[in-house]
Order: sequence, then structure tokens, then C-alpha cells
Amino acid sequence: MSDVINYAGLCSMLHGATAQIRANHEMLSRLDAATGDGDHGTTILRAMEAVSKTATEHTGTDAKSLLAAVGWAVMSCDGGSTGPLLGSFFTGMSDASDGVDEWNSAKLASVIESGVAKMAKQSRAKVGDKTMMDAFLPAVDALKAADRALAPKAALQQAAAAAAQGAEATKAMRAKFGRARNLGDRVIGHPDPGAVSISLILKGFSEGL
Amino acid sequence: MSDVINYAGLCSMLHGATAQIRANHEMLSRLDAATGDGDHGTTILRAMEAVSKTATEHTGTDAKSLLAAVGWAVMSCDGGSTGPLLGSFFTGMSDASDGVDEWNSAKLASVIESGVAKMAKQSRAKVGDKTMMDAFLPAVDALKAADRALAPKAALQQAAAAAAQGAEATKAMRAKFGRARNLGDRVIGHPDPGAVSISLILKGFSEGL
Amino acid sequence: MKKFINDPKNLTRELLEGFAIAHSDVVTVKSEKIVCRAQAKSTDKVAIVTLGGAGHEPALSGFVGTGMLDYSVVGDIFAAPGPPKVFEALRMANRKAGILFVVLNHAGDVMSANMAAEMADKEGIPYKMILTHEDIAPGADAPAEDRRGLVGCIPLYKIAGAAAEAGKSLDEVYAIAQRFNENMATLAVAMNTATHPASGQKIFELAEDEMEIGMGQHGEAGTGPSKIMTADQTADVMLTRLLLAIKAKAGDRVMLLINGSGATTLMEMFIVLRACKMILDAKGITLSVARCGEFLTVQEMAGFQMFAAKMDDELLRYWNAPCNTPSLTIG
Amino acid sequence: MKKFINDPKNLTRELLEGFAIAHSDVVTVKSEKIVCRAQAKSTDKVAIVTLGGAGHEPALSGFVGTGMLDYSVVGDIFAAPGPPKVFEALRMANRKAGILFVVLNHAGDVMSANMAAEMADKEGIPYKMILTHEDIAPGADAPAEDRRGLVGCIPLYKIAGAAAEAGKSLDEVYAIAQRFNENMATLAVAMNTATHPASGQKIFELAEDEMEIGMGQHGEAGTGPSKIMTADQTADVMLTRLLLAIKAKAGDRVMLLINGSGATTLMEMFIVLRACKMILDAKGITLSVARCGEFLTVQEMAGFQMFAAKMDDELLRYWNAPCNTPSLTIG
Ligand SMILES: Nc1ncnc2c1ncn2[C@@H]1O[C@H](COP(=O)(O)OP(=O)(O)O)[C@@H](O)[C@H]1O
Ligand SMILES: Nc1ncnc2c1ncn2[C@@H]1O[C@H](COP(=O)(O)OP(=O)(O)O)[C@@H](O)[C@H]1O
Ligand SMILES: [Mg+2]
Ligand SMILES: [Mg+2]
Ligand SMILES: [Mg+2]
Ligand SMILES: [Mg+2]
Repeated sequence: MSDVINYAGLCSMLHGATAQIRANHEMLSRLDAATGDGDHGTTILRAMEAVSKTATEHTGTDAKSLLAAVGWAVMSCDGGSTGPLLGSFFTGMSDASDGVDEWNSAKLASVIESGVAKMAKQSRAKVGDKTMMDAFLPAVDALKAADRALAPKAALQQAAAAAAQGAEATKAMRAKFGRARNLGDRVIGHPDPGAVSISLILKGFSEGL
Repeated sequence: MSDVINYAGLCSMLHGATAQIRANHEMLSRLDAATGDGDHGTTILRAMEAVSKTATEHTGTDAKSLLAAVGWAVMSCDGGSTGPLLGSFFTGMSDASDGVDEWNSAKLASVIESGVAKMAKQSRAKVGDKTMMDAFLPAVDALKAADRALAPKAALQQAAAAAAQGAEATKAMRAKFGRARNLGDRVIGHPDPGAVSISLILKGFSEGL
Repeated sequence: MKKFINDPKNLTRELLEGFAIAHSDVVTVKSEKIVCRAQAKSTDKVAIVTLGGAGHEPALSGFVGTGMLDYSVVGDIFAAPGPPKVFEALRMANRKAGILFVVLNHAGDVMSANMAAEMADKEGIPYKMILTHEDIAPGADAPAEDRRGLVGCIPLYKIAGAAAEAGKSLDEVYAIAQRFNENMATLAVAMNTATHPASGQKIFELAEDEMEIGMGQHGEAGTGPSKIMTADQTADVMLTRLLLAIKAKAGDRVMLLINGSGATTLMEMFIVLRACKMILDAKGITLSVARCGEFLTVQEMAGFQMFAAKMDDELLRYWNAPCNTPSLTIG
Repeated sequence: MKKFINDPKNLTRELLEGFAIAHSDVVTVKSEKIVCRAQAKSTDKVAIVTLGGAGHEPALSGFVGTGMLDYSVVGDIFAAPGPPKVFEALRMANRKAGILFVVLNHAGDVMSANMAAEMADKEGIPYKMILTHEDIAPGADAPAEDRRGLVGCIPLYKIAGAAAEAGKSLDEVYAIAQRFNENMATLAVAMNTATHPASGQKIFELAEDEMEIGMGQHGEAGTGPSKIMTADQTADVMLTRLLLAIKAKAGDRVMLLINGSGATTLMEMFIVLRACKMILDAKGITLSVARCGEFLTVQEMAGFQMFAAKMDDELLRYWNAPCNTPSLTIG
């Protein structure tokens, strides 16, 4: 198990995430049908297909420019709020991935933290608001807390586990953002589709490596 | 049983017809729901209420001016085709009721024949076309064939019977006019609401006397 | 019934009152059911008069105003106004220049119009009657009385109105309108029924997977239900029949209207128009005028009327002439 | 699903193609989803730019043209366009005179707008952003982020557009638009649901005898269902709340729009407007502008948005100034 992520590794991380969404988009739309308007699976799949397409077609071999291109491609998907949110995540990863082209666990943590921080600016949601942040924020904490000796793949596994827990926890929540917000108590018992997507994306990252 | 109809008799003839329609308008709308658009009862009731209102309020005591006013009032009802048709009937009665103000059976027959003739100009329908004419035309024949010694009330009873038979016969017909026309075979088995109305109006005429 | 109304008895009066409030600068309502211009046209120009039932808003009264109608006589919901009202309007419009009297081919309208016309004859009111019956549902060569007057009356008002505004004589206005009348065709399609706002009853039924081409303006049956088709297929079937009916060939110029019946969205009308344009391009026919919108509706019925007309320089000039009415403004 | 469409994937592209065919004299579509004027406005005048999802036709792009919008960026059905497209439009509109950037308060729109604005800042493109959030369903004094942008953006385009046309500076145009923005309020009511044209799903459910006041533009729940009321009762409940929200009192002048959501007929809108007029008369408030029609729809949803704004001489002058767009022409 390699202890750094290079450009090729980054690409397979991204493809791994897309694979997870491809396998689960119908389930994600069903979840959104319960708490929103039933299109989240379609939207997030469109976004992740754009991620893989960009990774495949990108010329150049540096993480920074690839992730910038990925962020731009995701934002170009006309995906309501999902496009800007997920797009900022990748753009934020790009911002932090300057110079260094071989990421160890520490660097990976800081890159993902920067992505989530950028997304948080648009999101304004905290843990407990029943959004993607309920998966992302615990994942970042897990990465930061992870043993520095741990290989990136293992660190990502812990992050994905934390995200999955966070997504599971959204079942108990009322939504403070998005369409689910208008449904009040009616969404209690249903997990937030966006949070589930994020946990799948992180799972895909680790499996891609 | 008086053997002539004077102005007062004419008025009660008209009120008698209205009474029949008042008692049956819901049934007539149900019939129209099967063969048309379900409003015939409402329309014909509106027309006959206008007839009675005019008969009650009319100043002057000659049949000609009363029937002209009645025809105008009926035509003013905005009743699709029913207004012009029934309106012409009364206008035609007015045309023929000149001078003579006491009608014997012969005069009554010619007055009603003139009304139906005027209506026929607008109608263009023949017996067998599943319209009001299927009630009116046999009624006119009955009046003309009626024994001249017969009192008007009795003559009208025969006319009403002939009209009722004619209306009954429309059950077997396909419609050549009106909305029912577009329904083709689907109206077979249903009597024509307009024909039924006319038979009720003639029944009311005789009962009014 | 799921409509924002009060007592169904007052539908026509109340809607006309609201109409007059919304458009007081352009129209006024006289003697309860006669809609006319706020500023009357000079009487040395031909007047355009029409009649028809309510419930088809914005038709017909939404087209009263400069460059189009002078008088519109309104009946009850889906029911023609009575001859006396129509006669009253002809009297109001009476002028030496004469009246073009536009009648849609529906039994009640025709009877009221004919009887009003007889009355006008007695008073020597100069008019010419034109009957629109451009529906091709029963077949383009079916007898005229079988072919209903659909949305085609509205572009006809526009063209006749422009000719009248231009000071043409009654004979000239009639000739121009009649030429347009003979070169136009409409075919309707319905996908969902509508509720009669007075009776509360559905005016027809269609299965969940069915549509019906040829459906009339009051739920009169068309050429029978068929399975739902895509927008492109529907446009192809309908436009092909229409182009045949107006004998349009390569090099010709046509006007197309996609007239929404009520619940069909502008989004869908645009998608249908796009399909029509591709068909016309393939045939080498020029699309000189194209409009999507609700001109003559059937309450909340889902569906549309596709209208096509063969145009020439003069007809195009009159179509493009300025008009200012509540529901059509060409500046 | 009962709609005249083709592959749902192509809805936006196809409808914009048809839109451009119907209105080629007024608009063109650039880089697939940016609608702009056929003849660009002189660059020494402030440009008006907006963005929003499709499926609300004629909104928003139906109001691109002389006197109103310069650029409208279209997203997918009910989904905001992505920041890059919006930025592209801001670049196209870029000019010394500056851009008034009108954004409706919906999560996706606001995120895209903010990110596009950041990009514009980096390039030093001069603009001012104005956020419409005139929905009073959550209460007139609810926090701004809870109040959605509804039909009010459209009269705002008209007034800002007229001020820009008149050569006002960006600060002036912004000030005028903001004054209108602060004096307007909208309340929506729904009676029947609509079908999402891409997913084919109903966007909400209402019982046969129910309506819902406060229903949003995408089926977002309102103040809960209530039994169906008459037009007069509905107008009373809604207008009373709106007049309170804009603090209209005797002697004031107001604009009213009755904006049909899709399946609600012009007949009903006129009946509702009539009721509103009676209420205003009783309160001594002047109805200076009244319009009924479909400006911003929600597919074939039955219902309407009632819009009210307090007007003054300047706002009225800009409202009445000429404009020529596909869906609003003031001569
Ligand atoms: N402010 C926000 N921050 C983070 N995530 C959000 C926010 N608003 C919405 N979301 C996420 O978006 C998801 C819905 O996405 P999607 O269905 O694609 O968009 P839409 O709601 O426009 O249909 C929700 O499940 C939620 O996780
Ligand atoms: N040309 C005609 N001649 C005689 N009667 C007719 C004609 N056309 C229609 N009718 C009568 O009108 C009746 C329907 O009347 P009504 O329902 O009031 O009018 P509408 O069809 O406009 O709703 C039919 O039952 C038929 O008897
Ligand atoms: Mg969704
Ligand atoms: Mg969505
Ligand atoms: Mg009927
Ligand atoms: Mg509509």
C-alpha cells in the first residue's frame, strides 16, 4: 500500500468516487424523493461523470490544474446547488495542492480540509443541519486526527467511515437548508441524500487507491 | 272545456309549459350529459323562465305583441342554439297570430305551424336527425290532422302525445346536428334532450288550458 | 371544482368586469356583454365585429383594440350570445363605411349571427359576413358546415383590422379577409380534459396514455384517441396534414401559430414550434410568421391548436401592421 | 407523462431553440444557454443581467429585449445555471457603465450568482447585485433568506430596464430598483400540482377540496393546505396580507399583478382582479397598474401569484415607459 498519492493516484481516486455514484445514483434519487424533489442521484451522477471525463481528458500532470479543471467542470453542470457546492470542494482542493505533487496523509488531509472549507463558504451549513456537511465535516476531523504514519488509503477509509456515520446521523435531523427544509418533521427518519453521496464519494476515493 | 283560446288562455298555456320544464330541468340536463355537454336543462329553464316573466309583465292584451316579446326574451338568453331556436318558434307564432284574438283549434294549429316553420329555417333539421324537430314536426302534423270540432286543449293533448312519441323515437337515432353529432353511435339508446323538452312544453301548453 | 370563481351564474359578467379593469386604457364594456374600444375608430373606416361564447379567454374580446376588432359580443360560457345582443352591437357599429361581421362556425354562433343579420338587413345596416371554418379534423375537403371555426379567427381579425385601419373599403377588406380565410387551416390536439366552470363537469375523458388529435373547442370528439406521441412526432403528423390542406409547397411563405389550450406550457409550444421549423426547412417552405402562446383557450385543457396559413406580401404587410389590444400588441 | 416533449435530457436546449425561432426579431441565444437581445443596447447604458432555471416560461428569458433585460442565463428545469455560464454572461455584458445583476432568492441561484460575482470581481467587471425575496408566505418580517424571489423580479426588470434605457448611472438604476424591491410583496396560491417535465413526478399533492396559500415555485410547501375558497374570499385573504406587508394606506397608489401559474385561466385571474379592485376601492387605495397573465409559471400548476407594489411617480413613469420583449410589450 503506497504511502503517497501521485497524479495517477489522484486520477484513480476520482474515478473510484464516480464508480460509487454510478452504482448508487438510483438509490440516491429515491432518497431525494423522500426529502426533496427526487433528482439528486441524476444531478450528482452528472457532476461525477464530468469529474471522470475531465480526469481522463486533462492534459498536464499536476494535481493543482487537474483539480481546478474538475471544479470548473462540476460547476458547469447546471446542477442547482449541488454544482456550486461540489465544484467549490474540488476548487478548494486545487487551491491547497500547490507545488507538492506527491501527497502523504498529512498533505491529503490539508487538501481535503481546504476543499471542505471552500465549500463551507457557499454552504453555510453546520453539522446537524442535514446537508452534505454532516458527512464532510466529520470526515475532515477524522483525516486530521488520523495517525500521520497511516497510508493515505487507510486514512481515507477512516474518513469514509466517519462520513458514513455522519450521513446515518442525518436520519434523526430536521433540515435547515435545501428543499428538505420546507418539509419540517416529515423528513425525520430519512437520511439526507447529499450526505450519503459525500460518504460514497469518500469511500470511492479510498477504493480508487 | 272552452273551445277558444283568448289572451288569458295563451298566458296560462305559456305558464303551463314553464311549470313542466321547472319540474324536469334536472332530468333534462342529465340527458344532455349523455349526448352533449350537460347544460340543456339549465338553458331551457332559463328560456322558459323568461317566457313566463314576459307573459306576467307584458302590458297590452294581444297575442301578437305578447308572443313577439316572448320570442325576443327567449333569444336574449344567450342559450347557445336553444335561444335562437325556441325564440324563432315564438316569433313565428307571433307572425301568424295577427288580428284574431280568440283561437279555435284550426287557428291554434296554424299559429304553431308557423312557429315551427320559422324555427325550421334556423334548424335545418328533419325528422330522424335527433333534434327538437323530432318532437315538433309530428306535433304539427297531429294538430293539422286533429278533428276541427275538437277543443284546443284536446288538440294540444294529441300534439303532445305525438311529440312524446317523436322524442321517444330519437333513442334509436344518430344525431345530425348539435354536439351529439360528434358522438356518432355513442348516443344511440339515449333520447335527445331537446326533443324531450319540446314534448314537455307541448304537454304544458295543454295542461295550462 | 378547482377554480378560483364565485357564483357560476355570474362568471361572464365578473370576468368582463375584471377584464375592463385590467385594460381600461384599451377597452370598455357596453350594455353588459359588448366589448368595444375605449377610443372608437373613425366612422369612415370599416368596423370589425365578432361574437362568441366566453370561457376561451383571451379570445375573443382580448383582441378588441387599435388594428383589430371594434366590437366583440360575448355570450355565456361556451354558449353564443343571443341575436338581440348581436344586433345591438351591429347597431353600435353601424356606419356608411360598413361592417365586416366575422362569425366562427359553431351552431349557436351561426344561428345568432344569421338572425342578427336579418334584423340588420331590415334596418339597412351595411355589412358583409365572413364565416371561419378552418378546422381540418373532419378532412380538409369535408363540407364547410362540418368544419369548425377555431383559432384562425384571430389572425383574421388582425389582417382585416389592419386593412380597415388602412382605409380600405368594405369590399376590399372582405376580399383580403376572405383570401386569408381560404388559405388557412387549423388542427387541434388534446391531452387532458378541462372542467366546465359552470357545471363543474369534465368536458371529455382521455386515458392516462392517450391524446386526441382533432378535439374541438368544447370537447367535441376528434378523430379518436391515440397513444401519446413525442413533440416531434405530434408536430410531424399535424403539420403534414395542415401543409397539405393549404397546399403549401417549396418556396411558399407560411404563418404558424401554436395556440395553447390552457394547461400546455409555453415550454412545450416552443418545442413543438422547433419541430415544425425543421419540417418546413426540409420542405423548403419559409416560416414568415411564428407565434406561440394562448390566444383561444379551452379553460385548463392540455393541448394546443396548430394553425397554418399561406401568406403573400399584402397579407404579411397587414399582419405586421401595428396593433394594440389587451392580448396582442405589434409595435 | 402528459406533455408534448421529446427526450427530457434536451428540454432546455429545445425550448430555447423554439423560443429563438418564435422571437428572432427580438432575441438570440448565445453559447447554448445565454439569451440576449438581437440588437444589443449601446454599451454606455447600464446592462441588466439575470439568471434562473428553466420550466417557468415565459420567465425569465421572455423579458429580454428593449426596455427590460439584456442577458438572461438559463439553467436546467427548476435548477440554477452553473457559475461558469453566469460568469460568461457577466463578461458578455461587461461595460464601463456597469451591470445591474438581478438574482432571485433560491439556494442554487444565489450560490451560482455569488461565485460568478467573485469571478467578475477578479476581472474588475463593474456590477451591483440586487436580490429579490418578496415572498411573504413565511411572514412579511421573516429573515430575508427565508423569503423566496417570486414573480416580482419581472416588474423589477421592467423598471430597472427603463431607468437604464433612460441613461441613468449604475448607482441610480440600483437605487431605483432597490426602492421598488423594498416596496413589493408576493403571495402564491396553488390548487393543483404540476408534473416535473424531466422526472415525470408530481411536484406536490393536494386533496380534491384543498388549496394551499404560500406554495412556492417548485412545490415548496406553503402555510399548509386549506379548504378551497371562492375567488372573492381568496383575493381578500391574500390582498389583505400583501397590503399589510407593503404598508399601503388610503391615498397610496399600487401595482397589482395576478400571475397565472399555468393551468389557471385568464377568466379566473380577471375574476380575482375584480375582487381586488373592490377591496382597494373600499380602502381608498388607487390601482395604478393592473395586469393579469402568465409571467412566471410553474409548468401546468393551477394557482397564481398575487403581486403588489407601492408606486410613486418615478416608478410609474418607468413602468409605463416603452418596452418590446417576447412576453411584455408596452407601446
Ligand atoms: N447549503 C447547503 N450546504 C450543503 N449541502 C446542501 C445545502 N443545500 C442543499 N444541500 C444538499 O443538496 C442535496 C440536494 O441536492 P439536489 O437534489 O441535487 O439539489 P436540489 O435540492 O436543487 O434538487 C441535499 O440532500 C443536501 O445534502
Ligand atoms: N339544428 C338544430 N335544430 C333543432 N334542434 C337542435 C339543433 N341543434 C341542436 N338542437 C337541440 O339542442 C339540444 C341541445 O341544447 P343545449 O344543450 O341547450 O345547447 P348546446 O348543445 O349548445 O349545449 C339538442 O338536444 C337538440 O335537440
Ligand atoms: Mg433534489
Ligand atoms: Mg432539483
Ligand atoms: Mg348542452
Ligand atoms: Mg395557461
